Amino acid sequence: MNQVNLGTHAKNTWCIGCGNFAILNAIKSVITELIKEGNPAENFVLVSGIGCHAKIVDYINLNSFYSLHGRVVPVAEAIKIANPTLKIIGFSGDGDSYGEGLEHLLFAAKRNIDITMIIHNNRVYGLTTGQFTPTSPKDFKGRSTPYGNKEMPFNPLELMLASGATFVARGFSHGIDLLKNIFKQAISHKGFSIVDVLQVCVTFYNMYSYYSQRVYLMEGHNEQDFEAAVKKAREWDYNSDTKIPLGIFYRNDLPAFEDSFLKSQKSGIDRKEKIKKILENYTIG
Amino acid sequence: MNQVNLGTHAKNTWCIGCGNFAILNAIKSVITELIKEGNPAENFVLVSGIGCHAKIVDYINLNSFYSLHGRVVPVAEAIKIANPTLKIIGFSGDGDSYGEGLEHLLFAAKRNIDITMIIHNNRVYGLTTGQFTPTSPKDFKGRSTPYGNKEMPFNPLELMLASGATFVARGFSHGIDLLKNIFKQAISHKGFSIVDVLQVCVTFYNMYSYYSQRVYLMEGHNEQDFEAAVKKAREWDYNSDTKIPLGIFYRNDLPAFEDSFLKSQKSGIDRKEKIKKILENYTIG
Amino acid sequence: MKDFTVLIGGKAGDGIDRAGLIIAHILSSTGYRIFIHRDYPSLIRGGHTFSVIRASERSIFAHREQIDILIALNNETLNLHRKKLKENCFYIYDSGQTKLDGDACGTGIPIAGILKEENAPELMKNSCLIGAFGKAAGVDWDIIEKVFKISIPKQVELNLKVAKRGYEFSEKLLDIEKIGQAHLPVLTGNEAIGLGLIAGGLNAYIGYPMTPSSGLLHFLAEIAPEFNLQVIHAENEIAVIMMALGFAYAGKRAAVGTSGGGFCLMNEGLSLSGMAELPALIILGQRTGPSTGLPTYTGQTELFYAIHSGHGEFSRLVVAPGDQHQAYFWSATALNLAWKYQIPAIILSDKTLAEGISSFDIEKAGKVDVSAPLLWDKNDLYKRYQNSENGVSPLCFPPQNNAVIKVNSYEHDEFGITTEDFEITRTMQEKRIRKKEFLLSEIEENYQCVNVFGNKDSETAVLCWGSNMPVCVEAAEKFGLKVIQPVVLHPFPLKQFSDAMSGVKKSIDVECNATAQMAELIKKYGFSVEEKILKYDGRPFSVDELESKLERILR
Amino acid sequence: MKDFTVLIGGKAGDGIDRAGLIIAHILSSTGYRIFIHRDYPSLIRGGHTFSVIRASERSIFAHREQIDILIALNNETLNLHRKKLKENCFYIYDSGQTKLDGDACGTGIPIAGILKEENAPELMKNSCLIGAFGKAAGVDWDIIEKVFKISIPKQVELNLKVAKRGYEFSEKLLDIEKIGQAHLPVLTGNEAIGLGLIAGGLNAYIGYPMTPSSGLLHFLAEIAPEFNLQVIHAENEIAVIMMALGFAYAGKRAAVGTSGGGFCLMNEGLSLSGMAELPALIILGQRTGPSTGLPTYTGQTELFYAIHSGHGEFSRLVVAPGDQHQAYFWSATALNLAWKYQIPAIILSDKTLAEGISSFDIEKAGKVDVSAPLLWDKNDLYKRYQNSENGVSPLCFPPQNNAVIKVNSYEHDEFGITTEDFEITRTMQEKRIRKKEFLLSEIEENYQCVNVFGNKDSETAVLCWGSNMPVCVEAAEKFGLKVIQPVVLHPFPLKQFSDAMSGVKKSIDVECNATAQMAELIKKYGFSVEEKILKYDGRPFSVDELESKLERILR
Ligand SMILES: Cc1ncc(C[n+]2csc(CCOP(=O)(O)OP(=O)(O)O)c2C)c(N)n1
Ligand SMILES: Cc1ncc(C[n+]2csc(CCOP(=O)(O)OP(=O)(O)O)c2C)c(N)n1
Ligand code: SF4
Ligand code: SF4
Ligand SMILES: [Mg+2]
Ligand SMILES: [Mg+2]
Repeated sequence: MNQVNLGTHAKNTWCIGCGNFAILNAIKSVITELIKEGNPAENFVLVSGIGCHAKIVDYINLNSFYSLHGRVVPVAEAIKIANPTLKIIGFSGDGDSYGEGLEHLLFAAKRNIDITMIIHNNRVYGLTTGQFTPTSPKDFKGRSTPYGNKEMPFNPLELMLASGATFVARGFSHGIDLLKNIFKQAISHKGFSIVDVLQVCVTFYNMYSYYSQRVYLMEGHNEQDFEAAVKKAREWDYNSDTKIPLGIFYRNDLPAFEDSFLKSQKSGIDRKEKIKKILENYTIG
Repeated sequence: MNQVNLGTHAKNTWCIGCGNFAILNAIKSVITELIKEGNPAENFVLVSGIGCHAKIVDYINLNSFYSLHGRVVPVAEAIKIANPTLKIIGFSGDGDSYGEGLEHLLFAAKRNIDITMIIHNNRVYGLTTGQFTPTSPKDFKGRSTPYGNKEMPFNPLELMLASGATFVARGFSHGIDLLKNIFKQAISHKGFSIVDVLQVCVTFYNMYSYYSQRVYLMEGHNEQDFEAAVKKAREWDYNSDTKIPLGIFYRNDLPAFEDSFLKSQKSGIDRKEKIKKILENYTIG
Repeated sequence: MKDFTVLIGGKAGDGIDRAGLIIAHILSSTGYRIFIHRDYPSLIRGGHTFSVIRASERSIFAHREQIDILIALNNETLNLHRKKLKENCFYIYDSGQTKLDGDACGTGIPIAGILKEENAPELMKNSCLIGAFGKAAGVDWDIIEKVFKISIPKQVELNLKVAKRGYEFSEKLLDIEKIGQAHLPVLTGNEAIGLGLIAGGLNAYIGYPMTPSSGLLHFLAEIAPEFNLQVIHAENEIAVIMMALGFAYAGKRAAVGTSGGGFCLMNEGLSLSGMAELPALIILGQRTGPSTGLPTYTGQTELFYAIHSGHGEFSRLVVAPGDQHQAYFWSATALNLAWKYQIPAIILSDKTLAEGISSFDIEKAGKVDVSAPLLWDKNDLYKRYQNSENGVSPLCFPPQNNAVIKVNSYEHDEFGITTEDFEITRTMQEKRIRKKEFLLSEIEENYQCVNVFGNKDSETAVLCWGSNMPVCVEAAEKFGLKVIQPVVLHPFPLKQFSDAMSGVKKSIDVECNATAQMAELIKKYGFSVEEKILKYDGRPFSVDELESKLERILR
Repeated sequence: MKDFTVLIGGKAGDGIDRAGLIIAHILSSTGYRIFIHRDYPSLIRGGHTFSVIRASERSIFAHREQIDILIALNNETLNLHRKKLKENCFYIYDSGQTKLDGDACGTGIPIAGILKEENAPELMKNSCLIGAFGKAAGVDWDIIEKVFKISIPKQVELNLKVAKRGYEFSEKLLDIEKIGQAHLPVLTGNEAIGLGLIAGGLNAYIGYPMTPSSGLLHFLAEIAPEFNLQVIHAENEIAVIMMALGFAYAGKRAAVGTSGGGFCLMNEGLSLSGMAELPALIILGQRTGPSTGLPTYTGQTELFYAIHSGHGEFSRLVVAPGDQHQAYFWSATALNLAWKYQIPAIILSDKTLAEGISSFDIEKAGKVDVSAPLLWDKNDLYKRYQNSENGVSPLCFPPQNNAVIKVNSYEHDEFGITTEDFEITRTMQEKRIRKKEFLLSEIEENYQCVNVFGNKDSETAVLCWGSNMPVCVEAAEKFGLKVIQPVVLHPFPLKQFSDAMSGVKKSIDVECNATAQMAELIKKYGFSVEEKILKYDGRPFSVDELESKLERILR
């Protein structure tokens, strides 16, 4: 088990220079490490939505569920509840999970269910060729908003903190060591974890140099301090022109949802016998 | 126009003692005032979802759109954009807008669109006879969770503040003067306003005395101060046993969404002429 | 008297449902077969609501219009229903609530006085009326006592005291014979579906409340610990169906329940179930539509929608059970078939079936079991979408050593990796569609997909589907007609249906919709109906009503 | 040569689309009618993509397999498509990218060298190839110059320089005659739909990107200021349809566009449109399903889904235009009819139509106008749901003095107040369903709902719908067959269809799906098809392909 080969026969079709490559490489290396540390490869399940980001599951030779646009989260939740021994990693886009499927994301955070969500936040719809998303800045000129969009962006970290997420982090597609570090901790965190990755889309919204000039790694930040986390999360609102903190904003160990759920099937329930018993309760008098 | 009669021939079917009566009476009286102050009655449009709360539109003789479960918000938004002179008041339940349709609510706040959302937050599904909702406390025993629900509630005020709402308030169905006061200000506010009303459901979750012992009206609170608003909103998390602040948490005057939209149709566009012109751009060479 | 009807009515919130159920249990324990039709508005209090409790020697699943005893909690009930009484004076009423006019003759119970004397709270008025009914129907007091003791959770003794006062105050109106039959449990259709699902191996149920399917969610949530069932009330119906597919991926049998509006939201997941070949069972409880419609009333308007919902082409199963027995059997069977063919299956229920209550005989429902799907033999490389003659690929579930299990909403190759190749696309489309033919031949061979009731030699047949079956069977009996009920509606069991139709010269289509959907469906197969009896006001047919409609056609 | 085909291919991201369009404009401005078929994978870069540009003297909306000139940006293109060339050597390639083998003979352009010499960036390689094509096709240089000047936004001069080098390097391969016809605009189907909607009075378009309908959103967003259109990219498709209904309530004509997955999410709103009688126009762009499927490829699998989507029963209109002209006409007409009858209308488009590009002659498309719906006369009390013979109630919109306008998803009385009354329910169900009959008789009378092409006396007919029409018409010509295309699919124009079928002895059904949905649809009306030609690999029929399939059947 020292040689882990996570490649598949799928042809990679991301644009040259796309930030998704960094996410792919980082996650492959983290999973490889985890496998080497004794986590069986078959215990990982990758779930994705639809978008450029989502192709990642085709490129990793592990169990996967290539789902629908916006629906990574409920699929991931169910697999976890169905079998809590599995490690579930969801890959999603900003259109995917901050737009179409935002509600699911908030509820998963609320439940503090033990899944890891990695958001490829390129702040644009890549696959459908360049429309604005919930994290695009105001006045973004995309194909659906040629004269500039009229909405302020969401700050997804703030929303996640307000919803009950117990692990909240931000990475950058041009800082692979930080990504590896964050991914590993996110996956190891027991409870709902989200990593917002500022993933550069070289084709439709190339923020590479913009980000490079502004990102910095948080230091001396107390990850256990909710107030501090909120403050840090609000430092950059995905719109204004300020420094952009990276790293782990918040981490808290709380009971996870699936723990309070019934454990997976005991074998040997005699369904017929039990049905008869239940019917007796309906036979009154 | 001194006599305003807002009654209809619909028979009121709320349970005796239901907190919805207070909301109905408060809103009728506020709208009556507004009409008397010179706002034409026909300029009001009420929008509701589905649930006990939603019946309110049957009981008020004004324009209304009795919509779907969870879909108050997009309907309200569209009517406002279609005709910004209209005053749109949305009535929604906690199941409705914090559950099924939460995503719409967050996006409306993000857009800061000038509609008023009144949430009849009884923290239970009334009309479908008593299941837990996103604001029910943990361990709530409802018909879908007979052994107690396993999730922490959302704090909707916190979510609204994180989403960009520019008017955020909380009322109580057993304090009609405060309701009137808040409703009037919410409707007058230019931009997205939300009023979370702790509406007592006497039949499925009678919190009347619980609330009565804990609610208090905020005093000396600076409504313009976002940080203070968040702090106040976090004072009670819809789960723990603490004092419950009422009143206006936050208010901020920012440009509203529909203002940046094209104004309503100029009459007399010669569609045929313009189509021909556009076709010329497609006739190249 | 071996077939009689009791109607109890009052305001929503009066506890009519509960009282009706206690009456049913009392009658059931004397050997009668029961059916309860519940009519209530979509509101919590106020508004008129009533239960029709019918008891018969025979197994029944439909109500009658004519009633033998009327129990009225208020004036409105008396006015609305008195004309249905066979015997003018056979009614019991609260003499405090209702002032009778001149020709007064029913049994007035001075409830307020009795409650006061017994120091009992207002909500015990129902116990008093049930007691009065017991006497009127000639039921032995000890039976009432027994039922009360089991079914009343609090203050049994006080309730019994009050009931006894009603019993004593009343007079005997009917002479109900005891019936020497087994005492059967009394279940809603939702409960029969729930038990069927469990018999078919259910591991998880995900729901979002919506009439008339909420009862299924409540029932399964309640009994979940018994079966290690995972019952989740999710944030919305989109999450519901997506979670069900997540469970299926992980090898757990999941079902979901909803009504029209929620089903709409599940369509995208349904199509994914078809594409990814993840079994999913959807219980679609129909009610009066379109849109919110009449949420607590019935309808049969989603036949075509169930068959055609979701984009793209793929195999599916649609069944519409007609009563508790079929509901139990077909819920188990549909779950097994969904897993055998890795397809979505839809159980078309409706308010009449889902919330109707009747006696349930598990022996009569038919034998069901959990049948294992095709599993990977662990040889060779695992291919989630391995092509095969009948389109079905071997399953395995994570974590599985040496297997990588990839499912995909995109078109994909046998490994589940995305493809846009035209040949693979064609092959995979055919694989998914082919399953329908194999499913059809299996069910036509092994199951009663089309039921024939009544006079099998009659040249006139009543055609019906779903919850209209029992009322059709009963009404048709009067005229010696044949009744044909396809319980599987898709893939259409043409062989069995043609057999059933052989010899039929005239067919009468009975449906609870305005466009005669089943008649439309069979048209495609060359069958036409001569007459249609359609009802679309939200109310189910009563036996008498249908009889008189049939009579008009037949004479 | 008055009908010829150029294929240009390369990697996704190479700008093939744009280059194809410029070639089309060049040919269009010499009087040719154009059709472009675009084949591209669902990805942004890499992967093979190509455009087939066909030019003809006649109006055309289908591509041919055989090509006259091949322009290859890479080796893959050459290998994949060279065999389709009529003349072995008629291809133009980048000699830096591609090494030819022994029998080399095409026109190799040393692009890298040229770009270097001109100091031009890599992305100008297409200009160079277009120049080379111009010479090969015998197009005058000044035409190329004119098209470049209008259609290239930046660095026109440099682009022209590079193009000129290509032009000079190349040799003449074809002899294209100039055609003395008007120079027509060249549009996608989406653009034709968009213009039709505007002609029909569109006030608002709400969308969420989804192939193949995103282009419509982009187009309308771009031209919005010209028409004071409100174009909203909403948070999801549920919001999209609900917003459309909000606009309708406020008196603004709204349309929405999506594909299968998004349409699923709109089903609940569709049912509400039916119940609340709020007009809604949905453009459903079909692609290869089920589920995510092949997002950038075509299909015709939502015929039944469009007809039966949404719960409950209500009237609707479903039309499937076959080309740009029909798309323009029927988009306007469907919008008008949706408003006249206050119903939902669905335009069934698909990738072939929506993203196919062709010459558009507005005069040929048919006259359309904005027709006013039935408005309130301001007498008497306003009743939003006033009952009437044809089921249509007078409209008015807020703010309206002296009118209270209430719409409702529940069953409701004439004022829009919720009811559970059985008689009102029945009346209202009938009101909503009745509209279908009136709509049907109006359209059968006033519109060409079923088109007949080709040899009208032939006893053999090709049946088709939607974007298959043009290819069928062209292929059928070769064999002297009749072609029948119902453009309105629901309510089904049986009279016109029966007329069209009169004299037909053998019919051949051509569809881009695996289950022959239209054949299934007409079965209900007693029509059967003798042969089926079905394609479900995501690719549309080419004329040659269909000709050869017809030939096999006919011989
Ligand atoms: C219900 C539905 N609506 C729309 C689409 C079309 N669609 C596919 S990917 C996508 C956007 C993806 O954006 P994002 O999630 O940001 O991913 P990216 O491509 O940027 O990685 C959309 C709108 C879809 N597949 N399903
Ligand atoms: C799509 C959909 N799902 C479910 C329902 C059923 N439903 C009607 S009202 C309701 C709950 C309402 O709860 P809430 O919004 O809190 O309103 P309340 O009755 O408490 O005022 C539900 C689930 C529905 N109408 N539509
Ligand atoms: S379009 Fe953007 S996100 Fe998509 S592959 Fe290309 S660079 Fe990456
Ligand atoms: S159920 Fe609750 S919310 Fe509904 S009317 Fe009764 S008291 Fe009010
Ligand atoms: Mg993105
Ligand atoms: Mg509620």
